[in-house]
Amino acid sequence: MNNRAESEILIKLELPADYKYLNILGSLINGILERIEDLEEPENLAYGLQLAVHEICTNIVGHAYEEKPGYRIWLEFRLLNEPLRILVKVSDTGKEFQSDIETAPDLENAQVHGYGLFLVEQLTDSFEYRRDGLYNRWTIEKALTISKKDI
Amino acid sequence: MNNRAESEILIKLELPADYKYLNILGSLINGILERIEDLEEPENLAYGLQLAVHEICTNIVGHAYEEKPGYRIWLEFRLLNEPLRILVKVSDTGKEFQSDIETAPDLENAQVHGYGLFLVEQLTDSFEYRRDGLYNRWTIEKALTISKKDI
Amino acid sequence: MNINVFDIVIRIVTLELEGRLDAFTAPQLRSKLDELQNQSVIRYVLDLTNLEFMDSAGMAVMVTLLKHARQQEGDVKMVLPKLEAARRILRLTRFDRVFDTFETAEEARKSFSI
Amino acid sequence: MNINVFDIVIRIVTLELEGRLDAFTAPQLRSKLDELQNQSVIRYVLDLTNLEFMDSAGMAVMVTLLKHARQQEGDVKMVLPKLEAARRILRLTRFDRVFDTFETAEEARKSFSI
Ligand SMILES: Nc1ncnc2c1ncn2[C@@H]1O[C@H](COP(=O)(O)OP(=O)(O)O)[C@@H](O)[C@H]1O
Ligand SMILES: Nc1ncnc2c1ncn2[C@@H]1O[C@H](COP(=O)(O)OP(=O)(O)O)[C@@H](O)[C@H]1O
Repeated sequence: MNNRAESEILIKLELPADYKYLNILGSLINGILERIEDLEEPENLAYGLQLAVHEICTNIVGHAYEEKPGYRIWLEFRLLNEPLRILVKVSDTGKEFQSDIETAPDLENAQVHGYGLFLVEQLTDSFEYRRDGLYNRWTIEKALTISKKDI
Repeated sequence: MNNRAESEILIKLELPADYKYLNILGSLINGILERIEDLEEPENLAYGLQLAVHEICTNIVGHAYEEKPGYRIWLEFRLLNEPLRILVKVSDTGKEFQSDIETAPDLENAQVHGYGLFLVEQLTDSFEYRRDGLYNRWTIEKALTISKKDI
Repeated sequence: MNINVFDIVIRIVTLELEGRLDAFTAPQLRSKLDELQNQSVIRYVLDLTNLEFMDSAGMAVMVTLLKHARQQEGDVKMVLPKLEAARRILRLTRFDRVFDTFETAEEARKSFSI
Repeated sequence: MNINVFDIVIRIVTLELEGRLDAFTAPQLRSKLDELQNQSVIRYVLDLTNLEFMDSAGMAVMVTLLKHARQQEGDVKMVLPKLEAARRILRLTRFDRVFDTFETAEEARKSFSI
């Protein structure tokens, strides 16, 4: 099978900003990655990507929308070539993120908060936030490495 | 847990009209149904709903878009109350469906084609097609029965 | 002295299908079957034990094979999936009557008459 | 004659967590733990063997419990998940150093000193 995304593959998902339905992200990401053959460490990759997207979304529900009901989250998943990678954009219309907040947790002393953005950074190859009018835009990118064994 | 969808729960998905990525439907549907507690026969329900939506989408790829690349499918999943049920709308911009086509397969004599729409009908509680401007709209509904044991 | 030897070779090909058999993967199965039909194979066991999902495109490939095999006095025996939800679909479409069905590949193979 | 009896009861509570521990399910765990803390339990085994997914909200509940337990001379021992991908996250966040970790609940329980 040829793993080059034929052109650019784009999948969009829109869901309620509610912790209850964030499990759908994991299902969807697994579904997308399933169709890429010979992925290196597919389990770690799927789990890590799932967790990164999930952390961005729980922050949106909890911080940007302050757990108020009725709000939405928009996601775009893109498979891109050269090198093969997945790009995920997450948008919301909640409070603006203050990027000067100290986000690195003190790993030597376990703490209750602050692991979310740290995990996103650790689990992705690039990670960006930008305010765009009424929208917050979070973008992450992760390489999809194909194992060499079959080549 | 209370299974009443708090208000109306709406999840939207947009994906390439390509057989390759239709597995995502199954993942998404499993993800949605996972969060409904005490479903009666959850496996049969998830499988049947997955198959019904999948058949509508393979028909769109194969018949409405005639397997041409670059087209899109739009899906809306709604959890509704009284009675608890899931409603799925599938839209495309392909060829109009000629609803006078004989779709019931002759079950006594196995045949190669014609099982798709038959399965959709069998696996859902209601099933509708309508042309809407440039769009084809397919709508199915399926009751989500909660098992009585915990009540 | 005359010795006449009649050599009868009965070839039964078993295909174990795992994962998804759908509009995307059905062409892979179809081309595998084309290959076997070119080798004049007419006796098949389709082992669906570990099949997780099957759609009408997958069913179409199975029926096409069945018709072809029976035309040539062969047959296709089906080993039912473990997954009850998938069995239910085979009942709905009466595939469980159109095909001879079995619980194991061994039983399916033994059912071929010689 | 005087007989003095000192009765020492050590209670170790094991919680097996299965499925997802995330922002949606973490409150369920938190309220279970509140209940136990109200009963003055200070020794816990968190058995993550069959945990499928854990996010930072789940971790927050575990750290809160750890701090609370250690303040009262208790402790929380962790049984590592089977899933390697989940273990990797525990290493990334150094949770595998902050908590005493074990491969089985039995080992975790035995590690409590009396
Ligand atoms: N989407 C967001 N909108 C607004 N503020 C955010 C958002 N995400 C994170 N933050 C801020 O950054 C801080 C660190 O986030 P994070 O690392 O996820 O840890 P936690 O959510 O546990 O506090 C949060 O406490 C919050 O103040
Ligand atoms: N989305 C669609 N657009 C146009 N025609 C369709 C569509 N879906 C089904 N059809 C028509 O209805 C017929 C029956 O469909 P179906 O029961 O799925 O069987 P099959 O696809 O195997 O022929 C198709 O052969 C096709 O002519």
